Amino acid sequence: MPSNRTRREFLATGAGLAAASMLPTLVFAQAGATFRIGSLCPISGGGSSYGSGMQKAIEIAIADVNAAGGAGGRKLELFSEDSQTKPDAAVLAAKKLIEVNKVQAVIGTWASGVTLAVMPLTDAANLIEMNCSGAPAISTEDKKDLVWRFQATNDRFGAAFAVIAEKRGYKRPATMAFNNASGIGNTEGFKKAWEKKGGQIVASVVYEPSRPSYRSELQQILAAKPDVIVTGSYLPDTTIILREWYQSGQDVKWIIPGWAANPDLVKALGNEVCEGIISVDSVSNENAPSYKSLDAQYLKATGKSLSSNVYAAMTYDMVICIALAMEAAGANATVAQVNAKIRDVANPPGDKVSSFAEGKKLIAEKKKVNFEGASSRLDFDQYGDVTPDFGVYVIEKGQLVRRDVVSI
Amino acid sequence: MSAKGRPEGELLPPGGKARSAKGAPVSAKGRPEGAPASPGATAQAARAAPPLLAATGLVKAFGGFRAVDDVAFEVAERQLTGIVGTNGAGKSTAFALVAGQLAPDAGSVTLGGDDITRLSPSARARRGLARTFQVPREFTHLTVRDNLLAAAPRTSGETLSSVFLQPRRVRAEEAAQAAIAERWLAFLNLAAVADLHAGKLSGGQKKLLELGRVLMLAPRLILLDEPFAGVNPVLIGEISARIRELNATEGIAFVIIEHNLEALKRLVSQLYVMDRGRVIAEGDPAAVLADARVQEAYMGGVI
Amino acid sequence: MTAYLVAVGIVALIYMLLTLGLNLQYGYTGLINFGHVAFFAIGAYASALLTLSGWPMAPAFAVGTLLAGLAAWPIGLLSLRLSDDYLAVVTLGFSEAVRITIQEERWLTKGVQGLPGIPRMFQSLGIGEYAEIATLALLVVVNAAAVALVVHLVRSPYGRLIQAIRDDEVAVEALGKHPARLKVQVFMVGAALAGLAGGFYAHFITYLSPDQFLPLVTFYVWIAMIIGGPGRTAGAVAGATILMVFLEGSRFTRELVPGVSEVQLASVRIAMIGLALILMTLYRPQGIFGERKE
Amino acid sequence: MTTAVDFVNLALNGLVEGLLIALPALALTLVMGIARFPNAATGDYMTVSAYAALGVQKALGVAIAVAAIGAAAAGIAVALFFHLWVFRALARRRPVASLVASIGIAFLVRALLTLFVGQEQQTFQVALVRAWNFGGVRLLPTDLYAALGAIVAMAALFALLHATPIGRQMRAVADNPDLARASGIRAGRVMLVMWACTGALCAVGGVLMGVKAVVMPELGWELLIPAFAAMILGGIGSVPGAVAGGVLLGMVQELSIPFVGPSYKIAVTFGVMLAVLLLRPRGLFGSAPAAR
Repeated sequence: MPSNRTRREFLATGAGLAAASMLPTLVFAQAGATFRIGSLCPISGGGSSYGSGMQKAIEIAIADVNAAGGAGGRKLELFSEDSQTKPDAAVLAAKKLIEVNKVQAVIGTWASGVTLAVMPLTDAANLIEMNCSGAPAISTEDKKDLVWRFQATNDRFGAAFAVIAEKRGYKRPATMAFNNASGIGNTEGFKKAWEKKGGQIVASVVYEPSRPSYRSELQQILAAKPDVIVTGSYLPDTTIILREWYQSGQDVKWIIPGWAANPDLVKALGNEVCEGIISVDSVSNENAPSYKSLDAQYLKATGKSLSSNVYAAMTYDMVICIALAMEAAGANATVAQVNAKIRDVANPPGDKVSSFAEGKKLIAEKKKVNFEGASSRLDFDQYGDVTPDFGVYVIEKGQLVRRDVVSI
Repeated sequence: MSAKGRPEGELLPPGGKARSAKGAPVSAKGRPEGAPASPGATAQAARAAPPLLAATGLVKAFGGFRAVDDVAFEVAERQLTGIVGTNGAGKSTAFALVAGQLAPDAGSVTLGGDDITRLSPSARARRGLARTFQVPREFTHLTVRDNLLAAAPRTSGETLSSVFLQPRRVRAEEAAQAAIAERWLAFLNLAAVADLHAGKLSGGQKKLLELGRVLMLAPRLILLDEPFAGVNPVLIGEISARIRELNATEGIAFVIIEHNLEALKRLVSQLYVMDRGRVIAEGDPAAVLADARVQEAYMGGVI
Repeated sequence: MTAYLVAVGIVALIYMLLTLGLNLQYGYTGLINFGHVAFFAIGAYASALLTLSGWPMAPAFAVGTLLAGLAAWPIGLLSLRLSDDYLAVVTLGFSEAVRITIQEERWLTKGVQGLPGIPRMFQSLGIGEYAEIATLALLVVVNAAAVALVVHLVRSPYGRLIQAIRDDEVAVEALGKHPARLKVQVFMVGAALAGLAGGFYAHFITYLSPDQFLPLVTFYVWIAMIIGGPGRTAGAVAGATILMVFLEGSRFTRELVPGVSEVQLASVRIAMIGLALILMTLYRPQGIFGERKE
Repeated sequence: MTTAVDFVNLALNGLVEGLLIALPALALTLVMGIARFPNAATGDYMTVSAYAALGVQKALGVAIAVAAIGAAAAGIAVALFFHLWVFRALARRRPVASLVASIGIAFLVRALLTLFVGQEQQTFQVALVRAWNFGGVRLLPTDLYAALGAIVAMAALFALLHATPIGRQMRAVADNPDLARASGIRAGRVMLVMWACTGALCAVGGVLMGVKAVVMPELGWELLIPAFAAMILGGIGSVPGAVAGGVLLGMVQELSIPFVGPSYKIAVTFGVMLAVLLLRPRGLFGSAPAAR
């Protein structure tokens, strides 16, 4: 049915506003039968290396929920759009999801610019918004508590870096940041936390995206003789920087966010270059059944391990969170009622659950549940931000080995 | 219809009225405001004055190649002058130096006694020195009429503020210019194609169009670069007739570059021959063409 | 659905303003401007920063428009000195320099963090969702005014002269005119239209960051102009509309073409735009409307 | 504190980057000089070539130098294809028509590439070796090879242009197309050879850039603006100008880092370009405008 209806709407678009004005009745007639989720992943543009994986994980989650008989008596229905990782394209896509598809939640926005541009729309329509963005402004702009952040804020990441650097006894850290909100956010967060501990940053640089070489930037940093370099970087630039660093032969350690220091990085550079690099990521629930089943399904769908795309686990969790909240809110709950239950099902206290089916069973038994997501343990603070633990992974012989867990 | 059919007062170059109304210095020079400019009066005024155009010692080199090498020529008021020479003799370069498209490496150009060597092409045009081009430079996407109107002397319609703030004045001036353009279109037999895009005209028509365009400037001197090139014999006759008529009734002097010696010989009273950047002969057309050096250098003894 | 169409309409109208400005510059005057997005950015940031600091919207728009126009002044002067090819690259470089400056001057623009919470237009009236319809209506009026302005201009002696400059600048100079003055002015008027578009953009998207002003925007505007036919005001209107259909229409075609994934669709969309551009230049250089008439 | 050694290192980095930028700049300047339009698809020809070399390396497991032959074949094929399909037909129109079409080609090529190879980065398998250290001045062997590769490609082009009949014809067309046509040079053949050279230059540039950085669909597109700037700086149509422009821009860019930082360094290159153009409106090596 959905494709059929969309087709009709498409034709109506062509016919113009007059025809379109007749549509709402048609749509309302079917609303209520399903809970409508709009995904707005970065399929193309700057986030494209993650977007399709995020989309796939959402599809897997929706299938999981529907296979378990739906949530709160309703099946989930998915409508997908591409944010193009561009705020203006995302605004139009969000409008389309909200106005045409009448979605009740917009999930999967990535890149702070996209989330910040989409939030005012979802807020105005009183819809749930779930994102993987790091910018602090998202917390303060969220006036109605409808925005849920599944990615640790850049500040938190930075603070985790500081704890790790301290634990490992580094004295002379330097920072390198990719010039965007998230890259700078990480290193600024680190700087704040590090200086609070009384430390000092010996050098810092913000570099431009998409350059063929970062030797000069690296040279500036290495000239200060740091013992560790903390980055806010992405995979391509990290690949280039590490290759040039290795060739330069200077001894230094690296603390790199998990989305850049991952198996793909090892594949690109080889074991020797990556040896000893510290990769920091919010702790996933690798041992939970949900993670394993998602990993298996994800591998089947994309040919890649789930660990290669940390955002995929987050978008999966978004759907499960909504579904559990729907289950807890009861049949035919409004969006506001579902939204109000999100913290209940995700935060402690309660029985830890790691899949929708498991949670549904317990909720049916009138038990309070605490969803432990595939991406993190998923506890939301007053801003709707996750407060994950951070895993400290060291790359040894090409494998990311977890050495430590850090709580902020 | 020709200019002869017009009432006496309108023999004034059509552009002259609008321009003198604005008090531009050029029109004050030869033709006092309001005075019916009879050709005789203009000629008398000119006799006391220096030559209309004088170029001395012009040099222009491209890289090591001297395209124009110490060239001098002089044109009197109302005179019809021809320049001939082989391809690459430097004729068009000399034109560009006189009209200002190129700056000379040495030498000077005077117009009516004033040194104009350093003036921009547009300033020279406003002083009454107009030119056409060897390959017609018509405004392809404008109509023939608009091509002429675009050349109308500077009106208020060409300033951004007037277009929006003084629409009535702009319209009035435009109407006056349109009337003048209409007359030149008729004079040059272009009225029938006035609404066509200039790019669609034949080669000969484009030559006429360029002539009409510079006539809008009410010039004292027109440089014509190969007006007969690629033009059919009937039209050549017509263009020649128009040149003579303009010369006789409007008092406009012409300098004409041409390869068609027959047509040129009958038209001009003075002829320059250029070869490899230099003037090798000058004077009465018949005498010059009979000159042995000219025969050898230019015609290779063919004539 | 209505609100979505309103939003698409707003973006299309913003692109239309941009296209009208570029069309005046390139289509009518033959000025090559590959830095259009710079003036868009200047208008957007100026208006956003002023309203965020408490200015009312109308003067903020005016200042944004004015600043964008003024920023074009030096570029206009450059256009007198450089030939087309050089100018194309210099303007492209200028737009990148503007973007980098916006990105780096954090004290003013917050750099890559961007400016969130820019006030929406008509929000203060408390008319809820009608605010966007009001924005759309205002944009329609502004575009109509811009079209009227451009049409009035190109039909005036001024417009005839700029078109003459486009066709043959040397001849215009030989006729005693100063193309320089007109070229600089046209550059500034076109840029001001882009700046005005930037104001609308800022207050519609409500979030600005430097990466919204990449050269891609300039290319999109060129595409709109080429599709509509340069030197045709109606073409600018149609071109911007068709561009939006291209960019947004694929949202609806996807369900009609099964078996194409999201990722593939994004690529297909860009490929279609590229192909359209090639085919238009090859077979319909005059734009979709056919012969240029005037 | 930036020491003298640091400046030498920065200058070296700039030199290598400049040489790599010079390759697409050369490709641009050839097209500019002979076909007379700025080819915005140049960068994407590079990307295609880089992916072709990756494909060859993966399929056959050969060395990069061998894989580069595959890249050259791909680069030449793409360049010739679009010449024959698009640019040849636009030859008689205003340069802007070809420019706009080349933007379309750039979009099309990049989108098709993304469709088939995806967005993820790929890397050439290269053995990583430590830099040679001369009293703090560090020289990466891979950079040296890249620079040598670029120089060999430039030398080959130079030899072709100056030592072969077709090269002389190409230069004649670049100097004066009308004269060249009048003297019986077959423009069609010159165009084919020119586009083949363009494709080959893009291929070398794409592979070297891919080895130095990472291979992504945006690889070449991102290099387009610097390459344009290098060509403009050197003077359109000038072969030594493109090389000098690339190297100068690369060095200015890197050497400005201690003063303005790594973001403004890009703006600085535009500033330098602008300054040069104001003094010499036709670039460093551009000739005076001929009377047209």
